[in-house]
Amino acid sequence: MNGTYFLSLLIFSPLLGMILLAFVPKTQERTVKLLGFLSTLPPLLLSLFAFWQYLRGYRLEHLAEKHDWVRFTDFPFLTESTYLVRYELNIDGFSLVMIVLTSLLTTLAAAASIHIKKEWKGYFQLFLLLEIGMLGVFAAGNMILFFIFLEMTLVPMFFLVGKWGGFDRERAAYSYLLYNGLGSAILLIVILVLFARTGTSNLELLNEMLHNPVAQAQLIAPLSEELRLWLFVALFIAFGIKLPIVPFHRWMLRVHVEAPPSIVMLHAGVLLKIGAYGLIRFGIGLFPDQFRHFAFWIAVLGVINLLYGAFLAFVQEEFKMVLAYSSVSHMGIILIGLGALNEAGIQGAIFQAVSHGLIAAFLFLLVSILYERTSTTTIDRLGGLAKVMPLTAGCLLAGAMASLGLPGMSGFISEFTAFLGLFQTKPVVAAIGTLGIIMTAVYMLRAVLNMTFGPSMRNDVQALDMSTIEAIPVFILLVLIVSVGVYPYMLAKPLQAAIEMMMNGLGG
Amino acid sequence: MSGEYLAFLALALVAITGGVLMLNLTKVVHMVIALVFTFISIAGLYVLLSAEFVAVVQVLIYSGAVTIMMLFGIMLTRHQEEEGEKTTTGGFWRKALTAIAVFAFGIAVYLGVYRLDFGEEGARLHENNTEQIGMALYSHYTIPFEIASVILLVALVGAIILAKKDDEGAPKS
Amino acid sequence: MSSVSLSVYLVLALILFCIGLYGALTKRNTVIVLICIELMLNAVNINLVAFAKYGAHPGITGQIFALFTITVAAAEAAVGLAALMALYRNRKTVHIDEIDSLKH
Amino acid sequence: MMEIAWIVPLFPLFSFFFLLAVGKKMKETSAYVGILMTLLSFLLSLAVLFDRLGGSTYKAEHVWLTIGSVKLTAGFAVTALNAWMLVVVSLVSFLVHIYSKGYMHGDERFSVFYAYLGLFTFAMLGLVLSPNLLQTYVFWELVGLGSFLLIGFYFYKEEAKAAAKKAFIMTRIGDVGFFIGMILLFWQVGSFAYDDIFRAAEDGTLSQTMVTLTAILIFIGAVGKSGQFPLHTWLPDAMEGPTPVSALIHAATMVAAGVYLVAALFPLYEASETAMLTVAVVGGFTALFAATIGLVQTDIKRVLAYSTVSQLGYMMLALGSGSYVAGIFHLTTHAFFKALLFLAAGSVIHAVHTQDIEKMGGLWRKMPLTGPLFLIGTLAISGVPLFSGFFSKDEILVAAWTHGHVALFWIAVVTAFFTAFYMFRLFFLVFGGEKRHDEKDVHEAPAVMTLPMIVLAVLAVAAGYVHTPWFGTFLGDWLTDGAYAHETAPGWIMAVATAVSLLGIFLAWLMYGKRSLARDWLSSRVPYTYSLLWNKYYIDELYMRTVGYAATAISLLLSYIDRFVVEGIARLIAATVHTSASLGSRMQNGQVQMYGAVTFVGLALLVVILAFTGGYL
Repeated sequence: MNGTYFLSLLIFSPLLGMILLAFVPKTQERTVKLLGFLSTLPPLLLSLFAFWQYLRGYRLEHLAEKHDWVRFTDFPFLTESTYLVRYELNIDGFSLVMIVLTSLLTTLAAAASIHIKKEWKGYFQLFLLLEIGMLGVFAAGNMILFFIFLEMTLVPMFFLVGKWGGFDRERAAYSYLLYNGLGSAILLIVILVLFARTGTSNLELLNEMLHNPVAQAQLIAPLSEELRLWLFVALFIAFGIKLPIVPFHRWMLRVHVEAPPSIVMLHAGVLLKIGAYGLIRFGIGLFPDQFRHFAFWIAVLGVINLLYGAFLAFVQEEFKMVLAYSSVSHMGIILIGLGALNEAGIQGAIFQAVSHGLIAAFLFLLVSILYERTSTTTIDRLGGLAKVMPLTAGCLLAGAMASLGLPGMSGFISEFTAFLGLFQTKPVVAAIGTLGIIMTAVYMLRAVLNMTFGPSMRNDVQALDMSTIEAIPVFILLVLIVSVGVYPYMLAKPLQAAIEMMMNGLGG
Repeated sequence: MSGEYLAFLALALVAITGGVLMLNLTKVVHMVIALVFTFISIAGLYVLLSAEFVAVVQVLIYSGAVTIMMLFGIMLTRHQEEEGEKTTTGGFWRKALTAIAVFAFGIAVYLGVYRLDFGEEGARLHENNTEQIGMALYSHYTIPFEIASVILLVALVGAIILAKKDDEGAPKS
Repeated sequence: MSSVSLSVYLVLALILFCIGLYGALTKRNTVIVLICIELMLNAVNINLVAFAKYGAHPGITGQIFALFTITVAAAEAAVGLAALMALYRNRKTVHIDEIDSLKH
Repeated sequence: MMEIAWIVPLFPLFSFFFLLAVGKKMKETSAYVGILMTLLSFLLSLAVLFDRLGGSTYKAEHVWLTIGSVKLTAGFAVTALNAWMLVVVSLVSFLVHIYSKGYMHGDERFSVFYAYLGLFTFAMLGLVLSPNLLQTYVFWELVGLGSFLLIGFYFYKEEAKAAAKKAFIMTRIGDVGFFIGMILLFWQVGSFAYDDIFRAAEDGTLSQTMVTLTAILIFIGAVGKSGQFPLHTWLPDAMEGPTPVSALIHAATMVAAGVYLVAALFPLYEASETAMLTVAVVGGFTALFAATIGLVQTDIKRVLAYSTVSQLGYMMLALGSGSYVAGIFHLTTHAFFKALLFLAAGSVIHAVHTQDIEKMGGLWRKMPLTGPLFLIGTLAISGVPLFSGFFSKDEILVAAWTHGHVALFWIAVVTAFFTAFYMFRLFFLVFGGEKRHDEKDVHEAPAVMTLPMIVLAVLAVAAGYVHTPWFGTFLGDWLTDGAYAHETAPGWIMAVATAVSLLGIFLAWLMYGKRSLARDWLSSRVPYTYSLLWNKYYIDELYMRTVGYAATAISLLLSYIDRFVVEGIARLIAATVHTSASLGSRMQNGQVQMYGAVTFVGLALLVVILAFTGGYL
C-alpha cells in the first residue's frame, strides 16, 4: 500500500456517495437507501485494509500526508514554517482503531437507517458528510484541521437530529448545537492561543515546543505555567462537554432520546468518543504536567460521573433515557482510566471508548428495531417481550450484560483495566467507584428485565421478531463485543505503541 | 507659594466651578453662562502658560462668538420647560454607569499624567509671542492655515444651507 | 523650576474633559451637549498649550495647534448649531433623547 | 491427558452455541446433544483425574492481554483440587442433563434450557480449571450469568424475574469485593496467578494487613456466591428456577464455588489469622442461622435451599478452622446428596404439581423409588453413621474442635441437630402420613429421571468412604500431597454428632411422623419465634427498607438535582444570554447619546484594562 493519498482517500471516500446520491431522484426510496448504505463501504474497506496491514507490521508513519494550505503572514523575522497551517493527516494505532470503529459503526448505522421514514436522500447525504467529519477528526494531524473536521460533524448532526428526530427534536438539536458550539468555542480559544504563541498547530511540533527546553526558546511568546494550567482547564471543559462530564450532560440526554436511533448509534458510538479522543490526544499529549496535577480530580469526576449516571438511570421510565444515563455513567469510566494516569488506566480509557462505542451502538440498534414494532420504549409499557420477540429480547439481555461489564464481553475488559489502573494510584477513589459496578447491574437489569421478562404487557401488538436483514448488523456487533471480551489482546496490540508514546510524554 | 501658583489655583478653581455649575444648573441659559466662566479662566491659564495670543483668541472666540451663538441657538428654539422636568437623559443606571466609566477613565489617565514632567521649560515663549506665532503660521504652517480657512468657508456655507428654511415648493423627499 | 508643573495643568485639563464628557453623554438639551463638546475641546487645548511650554520639545507649535483646534471647533459649533436648527424645525424639540431616527 | 484438560469445558460450550443456533428445530432431541457433550466432558475429566492421581500439577498459559509491560495470561492448571472438582462438576452436570430430559419434557423452550445448562457447565468447568484469579473472576461471573438465565427461565413469571434479578445483583455485590481484592492483590504481587500470590503471602511481600484485607475482600465474593450471611437472601429465591437447575447450580456446583474459591486461595487465608476467623465465624453463624429458618419453611425447595445455605456455612466453617480437606470433602459429599435431594424433590413436584409440603403427604407408597432415594439423601445430610454426610460432617466437627473454636464447635453441633430435625420433618411431611394433595394420578417419575437419582444415591452413600478415619484418608492425603495431618480426634465427637442427629430425627418423628407431640409445641411457648423464622428474620424486608429505599431515595434526589439544578443552571445561563441580548438590543434605541455612552464605556474599559494589566490578561 503506497499511501501518499491513502488517508485523504479514506476520509473523503463518502463524498463519492454524496455526489452519486445527488443524481438519484428523491422519491426512489430503495435506491437511495441502498446507495447510501453502499457508500459507507469504501471507507470501511479501506480502514479495515489499513488495520490489517498495520497488524502485519506496516508502519503507519508512511501514511502521513502534508500539504501547505494557509499562510497567515510573511514577516521576515519568522521562519518558513511559522504560522503555516498545513493540510496534514497522520494516524497512529489509537486513531486507526477509532477510524475502524467509526467506519464500521457508520456502515451498521446505515444499515439501521432502513427505518428512516422521510427524505432519505437528504438524510443519507448528511449522514455521509457526518462520516467524513468523524473520520477526519481522528486522522487530523494538526489542531486546526481537527477543529475543522469537528465542526464538520456538528452541522450534519444538527440537521439529522432536528429533522429526522422524534417528537421534541428541534429542542434536542438546538441544545446539541449550543452545548457543542460552546465547547467548540472554548476549544478554538485554546487552539488559537497555542497557535499564536507557538506559531504552529501541528501536534508533534507543539509537543516539542511545549516540552523541549531547546525548542521552547523558539516560542513567539512565552507560555507560563499558569497559562498552561488555564489552557488545560479550558481544554478539559471543551472536551468535557463533548464527552460529556456531569454538569454538561443534559444535551446528550435529549439527543439520545430524540434523535433517530441510527444516528444515536453514531452519536453514542463515535461522537462522544471524540471527547475522549481529544482528552487523550491533546490533554495528555500536550499538557501532561497539568494532567498529572489534576489527575486526582479527574478520577473523582469520573467516579461522580459513574455513580451519578448510574443512580439516575435507575429511576428512568424511558429505556432510551436509561441508555443515555448509562452513557454518562460509562463515560465516567473513561475519566477514571485517565485519572489513573498509568498504562492500565489509559488503556482502560481507550478500551472503554471502543467498547462503549460498540455496546451503545448495539443497544440503540436494538432500540430502533424495537421502536419500529412497538412504537414505544417506555419501560412500563413493554414487558414480556421475550415471549413475542425472543431474539430481540435475548440480544437486549446480551447488550445489558455487556453494558454492565460481564466478563467475556468487551465492557468487562475496559471496566477492569480502568479500575486496575486507578487502584494502583488512587485505591480509595477506585473503591468508591466500584459501587458503580453494582449500580450498573441494578439499573440495567431493572430496565431490561422489566422490558423482556415478566408477563406480557402488549398482547395488542403483533410484534414480529427481527428480520434477517436487521439481524445481520446486530450479530456483527455482538460478535465484535464478545470477541474483544474474549481475546482483548487483539485490541491491545494495535494500541500498544500509541500508549507507550503517551506514557513517555507523561514521564513514565 | 508663588504668585503664579496662586493665580493658577484661582483660575483652576473658577474653571472647575464653572464646569460643575454647568452640570448642575437647571436653566439652559444659566448653564451657558456658567461655562463662560470656565472659558475665561482657561484664557487666563493660557496667559500663565505664556500664550497671550491664544488667550486672546480664546476670549474672542469662546467667550464671545461661540457663547453668543449658543445663546442664539437657545433663543431660536423653544425652551419653556416645566418646572422639575429633567435636564438629563437616560435612567439612573445609565448615568451611574457613564459616571463610573468617566471616573475610571479619569483615574486611568490621571495615573498616566500625574507625575509627568519633562523638566524642560520653553523660557522664550512669552517674548514676542504673537510674532512667533505669525512667523510659524505663515512660514511653516501655511498649507494647514489655508486649509483651515477652507474649512471655515465650508462650515459657513454648510451652516447656512442647513439653517435655511426649506423651500416651500421643494419636492418632499 | 516653576512651582506650577506640567502635570497640574494636565490634571486640570483632565477634570474639565471629564466634566465635558459626562455632560455630553448625559445632558438632555442638544445645545448643552454641543457646548459640552466645546468644553472637551478646550480641555484638549489646555494640554496643547501646556505641552508647548513644558513638553519634551517646548516651542510655538503647540500654540499653533491650539489655534487650529479653536478654528475647527468654531466651525464645528456653527455647523452643529445649524444642524440643530434644522432638526428643531422638523421635530419641534431640542431634547436629544427624542431624536432617535438612527434607530430606523 | 492433562495437557488437553482445556477441552473439557469446550464440550458444553459447543452444546450452548449449537443449541442456540439450531436447537429450535431439534426440539427435544437437543437433550441428546447436551447429554452427549457433558458425558464427553465427564469422561475426559475422569481421565484427567486418573492422570493427575499419579502425576503432578500441570499448567499452561497464553498471553491474554498486555498492559504496558505487564502480561496477563489465560490458561489452565490441573492441580489435585482442580481435577477433583472437575469430576464432581461434570458428573453432577451430566446426571442433571439426563434428569432434565424427563423433567423438562414438554416445555416449549426445551432446547434453550439445554443451551443454558451447557453455558453454565462450561463456565463452571472453566472456573475450576482457572490458574489465576482474573480468569477465576471471569468464569465466576459467567457462572453467575448461567445461574441468572436459568433462574429466570420461566421469564413470564413475575417471581422468576425478581429472583433472577436479585440473584444477579446480590452476587454482584459480593463480586465487587472479589474484584477489589483481586486488583489490590495484583498491585501488591504483580500477578494474578495463584502460585505468585501464595509465594508473596509466604515470603512476606504482602504485609499482614494486606493479606487480611484482600483475603476478606475476596471472601466477600465467596459470601455472595455461596449464599452466606448477609448475602444469602438470593439463594432461597433462586428456587424459582426449574428444579434440575436448583440441583445443579444452587446446590451442587455454583454455590460451592465460594467454598472452592476460599479453598483455592487457602494459603492466602492461612497467612492471616483474622481472615480465617472471619471465614469460620461467618460460616458457623450462617450454618445455624439458615438451619433455624429451614425449620419452619413449607416450600419443599426452600427448605432444601436453606439447608444448602446452612451446609455451605458448614464448609466455610471447616475452611475457617483450617481444615482444607474437610471443606472440600463436605463440598463433594454435599454435592452428591444435595443434588439427590433436589432431584428427588423435583420428582415429587413433577408428580404432585405443588411445592407446598403441607399439601403433600403419603407419597411413600405412590412413589416407590423416589421415596427411598429421598430417604437416603436425608440420612446422608443428617449425618447418620455410614452415610457420606456423617464422615464429612464429623471431619468438620473435629476440625473446629481441634482448632480451638469451642463456641463454633457447639454451634456446629446444634446445627447438626437442627439439620436432622428439619430434614426429617420434610421427609415425614412429604412421604409419611395422609395424602393431603388433590392430584389424582400420582405416578413415579420416568426412568430417565430416576436413573440419575440412583447414581447419586449410590454416591451419597459411597462418597464418604474416600476419606474416613476408619478406612483411610485417601482424599486428604491426595489433596495435600501426602502432607495431611492425621489429627487424633477425641472419640466422643463422633458420638455426640451421631447422638444429636438421631435426636433430631427422633424429635421430627415425634412431631411429624407419630404426631404425639404438637407441632406448635415450641412456638406456642415462645411467641414470635415462629413468625420471626417464617419471615426469615425479616432480612429481605430489612434490605428493602434500608438499601433499597436508600438507593431509590438517592436516585430520586439526584434526578431532581439533575432536572432542576443542573438543568436550572443551564437555563439560567441561557436566560442570562437572552437577557443580555435583549439588553443589547435595547441599547440600539437610536439615541446618539446612548451610542456615545456605550462606546465610551467600552473605551474606558479597554483603557482601564490596558492601564492596569499592560495588555496581557
